[in-house]
Amino acid sequence: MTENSTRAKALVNDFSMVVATVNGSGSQTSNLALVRALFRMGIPVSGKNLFPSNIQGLPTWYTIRASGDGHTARRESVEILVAMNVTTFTEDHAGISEGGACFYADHLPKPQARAGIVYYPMPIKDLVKEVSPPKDLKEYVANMAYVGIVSEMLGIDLEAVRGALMTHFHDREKPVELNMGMIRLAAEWAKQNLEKQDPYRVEADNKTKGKILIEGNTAGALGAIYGGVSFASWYPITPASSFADAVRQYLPQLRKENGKNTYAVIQAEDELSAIGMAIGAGWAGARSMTSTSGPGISLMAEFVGLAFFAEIPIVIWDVQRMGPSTGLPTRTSQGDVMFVRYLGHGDTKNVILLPGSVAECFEFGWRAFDVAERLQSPVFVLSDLDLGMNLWMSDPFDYPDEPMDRGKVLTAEQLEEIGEFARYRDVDGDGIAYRTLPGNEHPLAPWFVRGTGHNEHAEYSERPDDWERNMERLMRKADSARDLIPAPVLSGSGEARVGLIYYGSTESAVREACDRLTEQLELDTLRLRAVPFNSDVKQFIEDHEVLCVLEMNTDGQMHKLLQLEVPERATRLRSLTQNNGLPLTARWIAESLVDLVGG
Amino acid sequence: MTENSTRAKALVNDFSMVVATVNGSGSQTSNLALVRALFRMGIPVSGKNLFPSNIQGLPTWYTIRASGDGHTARRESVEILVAMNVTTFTEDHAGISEGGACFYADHLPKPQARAGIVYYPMPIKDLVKEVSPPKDLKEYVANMAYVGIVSEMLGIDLEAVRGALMTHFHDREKPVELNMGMIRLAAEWAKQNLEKQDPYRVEADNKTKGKILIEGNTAGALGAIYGGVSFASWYPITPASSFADAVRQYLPQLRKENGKNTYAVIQAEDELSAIGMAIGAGWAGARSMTSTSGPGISLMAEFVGLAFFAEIPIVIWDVQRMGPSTGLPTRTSQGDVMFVRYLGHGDTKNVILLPGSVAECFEFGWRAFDVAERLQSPVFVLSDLDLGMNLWMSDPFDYPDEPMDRGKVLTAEQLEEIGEFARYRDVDGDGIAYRTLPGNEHPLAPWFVRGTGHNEHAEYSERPDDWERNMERLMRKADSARDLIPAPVLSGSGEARVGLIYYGSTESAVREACDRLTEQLELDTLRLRAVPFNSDVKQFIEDHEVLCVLEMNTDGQMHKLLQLEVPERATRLRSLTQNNGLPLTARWIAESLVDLVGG
Amino acid sequence: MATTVETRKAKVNDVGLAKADYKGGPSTLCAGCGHNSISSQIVNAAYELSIRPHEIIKLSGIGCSSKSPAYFLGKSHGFNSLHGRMPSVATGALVANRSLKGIGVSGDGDTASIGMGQFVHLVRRNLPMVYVIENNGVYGLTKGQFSATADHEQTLKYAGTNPFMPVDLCMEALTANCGFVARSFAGDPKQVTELIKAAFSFDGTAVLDIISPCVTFNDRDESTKSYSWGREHQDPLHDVTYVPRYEEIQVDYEPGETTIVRLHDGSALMLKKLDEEYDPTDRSAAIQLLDEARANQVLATGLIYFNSDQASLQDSEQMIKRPLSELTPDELRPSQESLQEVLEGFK
Amino acid sequence: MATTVETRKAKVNDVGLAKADYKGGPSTLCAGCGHNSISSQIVNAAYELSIRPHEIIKLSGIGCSSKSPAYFLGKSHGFNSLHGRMPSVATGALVANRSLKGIGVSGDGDTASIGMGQFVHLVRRNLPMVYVIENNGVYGLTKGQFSATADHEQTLKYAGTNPFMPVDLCMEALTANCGFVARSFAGDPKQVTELIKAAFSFDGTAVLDIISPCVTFNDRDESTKSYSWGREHQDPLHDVTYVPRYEEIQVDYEPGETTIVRLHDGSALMLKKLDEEYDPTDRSAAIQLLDEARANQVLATGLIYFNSDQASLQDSEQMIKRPLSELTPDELRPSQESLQEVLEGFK
Ligand SMILES: Cc1ncc(C[n+]2csc(CCOP(=O)(O)OP(=O)(O)O)c2C)c(N)n1
Ligand SMILES: Cc1ncc(C[n+]2csc(CCOP(=O)(O)OP(=O)(O)O)c2C)c(N)n1
Ligand code: SF4
Ligand code: SF4
Ligand SMILES: [Mg+2]
Ligand SMILES: [Mg+2]
Repeated sequence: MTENSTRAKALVNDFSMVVATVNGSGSQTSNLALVRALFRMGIPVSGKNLFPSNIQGLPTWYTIRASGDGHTARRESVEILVAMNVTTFTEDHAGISEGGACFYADHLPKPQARAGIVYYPMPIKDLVKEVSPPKDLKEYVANMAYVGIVSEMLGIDLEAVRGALMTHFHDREKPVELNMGMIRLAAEWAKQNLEKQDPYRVEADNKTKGKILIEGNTAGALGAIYGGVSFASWYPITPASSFADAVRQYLPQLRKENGKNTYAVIQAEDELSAIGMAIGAGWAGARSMTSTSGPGISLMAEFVGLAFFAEIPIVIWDVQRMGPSTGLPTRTSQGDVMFVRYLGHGDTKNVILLPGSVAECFEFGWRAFDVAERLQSPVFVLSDLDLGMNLWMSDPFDYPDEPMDRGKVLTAEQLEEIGEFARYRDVDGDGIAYRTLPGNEHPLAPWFVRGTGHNEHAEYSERPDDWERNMERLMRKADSARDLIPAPVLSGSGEARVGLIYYGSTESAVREACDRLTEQLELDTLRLRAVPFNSDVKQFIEDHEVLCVLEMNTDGQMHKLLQLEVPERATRLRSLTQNNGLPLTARWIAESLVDLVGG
Repeated sequence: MTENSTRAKALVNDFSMVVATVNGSGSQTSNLALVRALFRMGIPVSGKNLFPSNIQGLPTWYTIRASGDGHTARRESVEILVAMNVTTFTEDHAGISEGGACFYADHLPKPQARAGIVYYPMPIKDLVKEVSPPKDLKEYVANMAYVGIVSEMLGIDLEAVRGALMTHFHDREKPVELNMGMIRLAAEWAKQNLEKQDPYRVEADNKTKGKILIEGNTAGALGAIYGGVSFASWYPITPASSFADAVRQYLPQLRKENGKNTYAVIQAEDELSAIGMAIGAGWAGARSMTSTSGPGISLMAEFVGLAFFAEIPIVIWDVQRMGPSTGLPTRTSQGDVMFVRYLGHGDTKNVILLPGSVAECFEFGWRAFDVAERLQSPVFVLSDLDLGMNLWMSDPFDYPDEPMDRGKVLTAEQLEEIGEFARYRDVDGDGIAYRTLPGNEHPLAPWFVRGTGHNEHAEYSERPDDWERNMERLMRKADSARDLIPAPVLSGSGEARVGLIYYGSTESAVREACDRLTEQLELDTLRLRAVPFNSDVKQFIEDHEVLCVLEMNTDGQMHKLLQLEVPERATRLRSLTQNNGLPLTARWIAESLVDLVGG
Repeated sequence: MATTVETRKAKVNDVGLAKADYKGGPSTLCAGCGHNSISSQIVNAAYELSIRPHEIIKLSGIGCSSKSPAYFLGKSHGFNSLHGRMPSVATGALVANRSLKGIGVSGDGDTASIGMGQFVHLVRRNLPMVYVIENNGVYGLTKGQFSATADHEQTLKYAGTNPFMPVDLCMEALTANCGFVARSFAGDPKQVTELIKAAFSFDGTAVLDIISPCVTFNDRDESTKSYSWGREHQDPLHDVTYVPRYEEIQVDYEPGETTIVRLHDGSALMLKKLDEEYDPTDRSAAIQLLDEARANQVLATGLIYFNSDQASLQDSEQMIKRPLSELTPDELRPSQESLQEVLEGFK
Repeated sequence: MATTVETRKAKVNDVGLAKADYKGGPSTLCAGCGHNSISSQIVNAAYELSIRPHEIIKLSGIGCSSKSPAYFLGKSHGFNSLHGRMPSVATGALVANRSLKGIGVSGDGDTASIGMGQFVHLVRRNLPMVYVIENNGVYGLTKGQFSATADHEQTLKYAGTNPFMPVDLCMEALTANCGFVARSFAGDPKQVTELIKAAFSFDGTAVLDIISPCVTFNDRDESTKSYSWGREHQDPLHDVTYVPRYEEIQVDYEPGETTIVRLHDGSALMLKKLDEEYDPTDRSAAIQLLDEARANQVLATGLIYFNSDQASLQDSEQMIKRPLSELTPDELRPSQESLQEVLEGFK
């Protein structure tokens, strides 16, 4: 009975729908309309775009997950397929879960029908013919046809669809009505010609009230803006470009003075230049950042070492994609952790923030500047393609609740008062020295930034003791970092035998996995939000008999960093990884955990 | 008595002499003459140049250690000072060990005399005047004056000095006689005017018979040549430039065909280009390499990831200098270990060879190609400034005792026979696939090198299973590497409580420290010669209760890699580091070891 | 039936290969992309030159343009390298095996933005290879940002307005002393083919800056990188015909109206003058032409500069002609005696 | 006594500073190095212009030349960055604070080898700064290897023979659309000083390619980067005098013999013609001049090209005049209400 009722409930507002189309055919608007319509109906939803590294012509899949329970991670099962792409139809069709529904453009050769699947042919071509759009819009309009049909058959409110389009087209009625024409026609056709046979449907709910639907890159960009970014340099690269796009999109409306910009966003000629510019601006007193992905990180290595060693504050936002090398530019991964931590030859150790949600993308967007300016060092934020480029539901972002921290900067007045200044002297014992900005007119203010060995006065020095003293201070500073960066998030009773450590975009899948596992496996979890680790992390490891570090890379990179942090517990820490370009699913996590640590 | 006789013995052929001069004044020839003269007299000797990052005018110190026992590492004590630089005289003078001797140019203002130090004023200016050299050679000739005086006072055979100069000037009599003129005059002057009062002197011995005196960079370059290097690209950088110089110097006489070169050595426009060229040549079938130092390594990160992932054999010779960043270009360090191991974004893991002597520079010079071509991957050789640029005594190098291993390359004939070819298929189960070279005319041969995700046929693939399979194979290959690379060198009874793990240029200081410690601390040692580690390393860790990892970097980088390798023994491994730009001394090692692990 | 088969039999070139033997995989670029058209001309050129595919290596950086080597010469070895770094990889490969002919395909972003340094230094070294820039003024693959060759003050929907002056890659090549500088237009396939053929016969770096419209992001009429602008503003300097080594040059032209430039392998390029007098062997004329074309917004196409007197990189390096990859272990490793001799110097 | 003190009192400039206030630390370069001479001229220029030292930032890459900022303007903030990467650091700094005047010192290796890409793109963006290349044709600091500006076929003891053609950085700057291109010679201190003064007054990238002999590695008579060659082959285009804003330009010249170019801040450069007619505002003349100087091995010095009509980077980016570094937290962080508004768009 319980089993049954659970199942019955599951059929309302609980499905994964995959829309299989061809890249560049304009299906993005259609898919976003569906996602946003569900969202407007109060149904928790997420949208994930699995797209090729290509502009036009290759297969692409958009997955919409509606979940009354609020779980929005990827899941393996596909309850509803919308097949618009002939080349993948056979494979896509084979992937539909038992009892699922298959909407398909009726001009595609249909594969052998499977028992238990409900088929809905869609006369896309005829419907398009009826509205006779201009030739270059045909493909685009065809995609609106499936929006109409699917909406009708699932019970998606056309008014909600219209609202979604209004958002998309920034309240411009004309394109909205053009699209709605096709959508209404298709819905009407479906109403007349198709018979509902599958069990999946939606019902308005109130679970998204007040919430927003946003991509991590946009959230991070807004965070940077509310952190007061005044200089951003970038070089186009998937999946980071949309971060810079959002910065460029929102700054003009938020940061003008008498019609002029109180910021600069510069597209550099490459990543070496992008980070060089950011460092120059960070030195000169701007809140300065650059955004990139793996290949860009590799190119930035030399400059990061300079910023680390000369102690220049900058934020580097890394939207991770699958590597090594060019890898899979449109697939997600958490593969840059180890490399970024030690980026730069010689003894470097970089600070990393790890947002686990779009809300944290926003928060770390502003907070990263505070940390960078406080520490006077490069601060990395490691997001990933899944978090950065896909749509996530969130509570609206909190306005920064802390005053801006511009760190230890001495003004001319302060210098006058103090009467002395040594750029690299550890006055406060935290390893963080005071700096002055170019333009400071006090005679004590100038210092010469250099990547070469230096004494406290920033003068070139080859003296062994100067080198050692400076490195000791830098290590002290690295320790100070621990308490300046976001603490981990703990959950569970604290009494469980098994502790799960994870970070970043796997958050949603982990939360869902925990829900699945409640009966089976008692778990405490710790979500890392930064490297280096603070004392909570050590304590958590201390407190659990079995520990599992979950991540999306091949080598278990965070697992390694944790082992190094707590060598006395190194063998307690087990590594659990999957790294194939797809976001993790709750099912895989739950099953793998049980396998690894016992049920 | 024993104490006393040891002491007496110590005064013959046992001292460190520091020659303090001004950079660019031409003292290098003088110092080399002294080193080589001692060497020719059969006395074990080493020469270390502590020079500034400057062309002319800054202080520089050349240390000559003569050691009847054959210990040639740096040592703290300075028994003999030759003071030619006014700016450092006070400091240099303060550094002379009790009972030592101070030779000084008599035009320098002499610091307050210290009790127990013997002073020998040298009338450099007068002596120079006497031979009246051309104006631009004055400074240079002045340096020859101290050669004469010091030789006379220590008992260095002038014929040996002459032989040394013959080597220096490639048997050209004229410059040799010019220099000998000054030397003889100065020696004669000393004989007439100075009275021997210090206890240090040299006596001919036979301990250098058959041996050579060479720098690690030259040794490595010769190794590369005897490894069949056919393509070398480089960009000037201290302390790696002399590696490329030696390659350019020796290849022309060793690798011509009808007057034409059977190789190319190209000075690139930067390190990105240098490694790109090396990769292109490695792909095309050359034995290909590049040589650089830290900043170059940082710039090579993206390309290394490509070579790792596309599986192109190249050798990267890193003569480590002090970092982070530009750091101290003329100071030694072992600071690139961690960075190089994980160089490249995404999941990379690079193979590293670690020569510990000039003989191993030679050996790894040729062997690195065999490893790279066998593994089809980048192979790093991590030398350092001390090993690379200073003079070391060695047995003559062994001619390669193994046939060249060109790895799994399929010819057109082999393809014809096999009838199929998949570039990235693991045919042999060792993770290493077969490759073909450009120009191979068989229709099956061509494949498309790419840094993007690929299937077995090197075709672009975004499929999760293709990605996973390929990464699994690469990890398998990384495992195969363990047995293809030089095994560690063990010494000691194997029964000691304490095991010392170390690598690279610290070898000589460690051997000397072990000799010092025999009575005090029983030690087994393991010298790593490569990363990843083979089973001997695990076994050694298993077999010792207390383990100490000694290295010249701040962060204990190899210690970390070992902890990761043997997490179950992570806490047994203690880290011992010193990193201030100077080579380690046996005394520091011995004392620190005793401090760390108990006497 | 037999007859039908006969007539259907594919035409073959001098090495017995059909055009199809020079094709690559199906293109995944946008329909109508200029790059596809250039790929076809590369196929034609290689076919018509009767080069055996394995004697060619094709290389590229990263971008839509740089993907295209997958779509031509499927039987040639290839290397899709890193963004902006093809020149160095090509240098290593072609120095290691100088018997191969190299063709590199790059984009304006790949060459003029991130790759500017490597490009200049490749040209300066005069590495023999065909260097094709598929110039569309945008970053196609990353969805339409301005590249460094984008028009000054141009506005694109996504990228905004470009405040900077475009980089002129022909001028850059000339400045770096290139001996073969050509500009062409993907909408003029014949010219492209003939220039590529000549470039293959040139023993030095041959730079072809080919306007190759991006139909998705930069094909509006006002863009100097669009098909329509190209068609309207193209001003060919001459009518270009490649004449293989073994063919007599036809003398069906008025003397004075045609210039012949001799290529290293004995073949030639016949340039039938259109419009006005233009001598592509006059360096300052070439510089002036480019400067004027830039000022007057004309798409002057053809062989802009030619100078075959400069040593190739491999000759500068005094290398043997044989591929280094063919050296045997015995040739690679000097003798044991030689080692002893060398070591004597350190005693 | 009092009198003695009086006469000894250092001369001061308009902001009350003595020449000594513009000096840096003692040079650690070789005695006689051209770079030292240029450092002195930078000191002179800044002193004579009466710029307050804290209003200047000095930047460099890596090399002997790039060390020199430690030896001038000791009271200015400075940044000794990475090899070849000074342009990007300068861009960030001067965009973040456009009220500062930037002077960058680089070497021929730093700019023409590893830094070529950044150099071209800096110029293309027209970042206001003085960009000095201390050009000696070698890598001084790494002991004398050829740089990319080394003479063709030149032989050096250590480096061997250079088979490649030199990069002409003035031509590169022009090609990249530079509005202030000058060439000079460290052996002509007056010209260097006047050009630097003008460059400081120019609101765009001002490139000065200054032949600066390396006495240790490349000063033999036959080298075009030696003192003796420079002295023998220098052919100044004009006699250069900088005229500050507030001074009336003296009309003690024959009209037609002197060209006046006006700089952005109202000052001017007076170019008294030597030799023949040369108009530095004519771009194609400038290109031709460089091409001819190259062909005829002449060291044509002076202001080669001038164009003040191009927007600076900061203006292209429509930036406020105030330094971004002076924005208060309130100015940096948009209001809470604005956030709510923005977030509405995601509901
Ligand atoms: C180091 C690095 N940075 C950025 C990218 C992202 N990226 C891929 S293609 C491309 C631009 C390609 O432009 P272009 O060379 O003009 O080629 P097109 O696509 O226009 O043919 C960029 C920036 C990358 N792959 N690697
Ligand atoms: C990435 C990197 N590669 C190489 C070096 C080594 N290096 C230091 S200075 C220099 C060349 C400097 O030449 P140039 O710019 O002409 O300056 P000069 O010393 O001649 O004034 C090189 C290659 C470095 N510091 N960083
Ligand atoms: S995006 Fe532009 S450049 Fe790329 S394939 Fe499409 S049309 Fe070609
Ligand atoms: S080596 Fe040359 S460039 Fe460097 S300081 Fe000496 S003279 Fe100047
Ligand atoms: Mg392009
Ligand atoms: Mg130089």
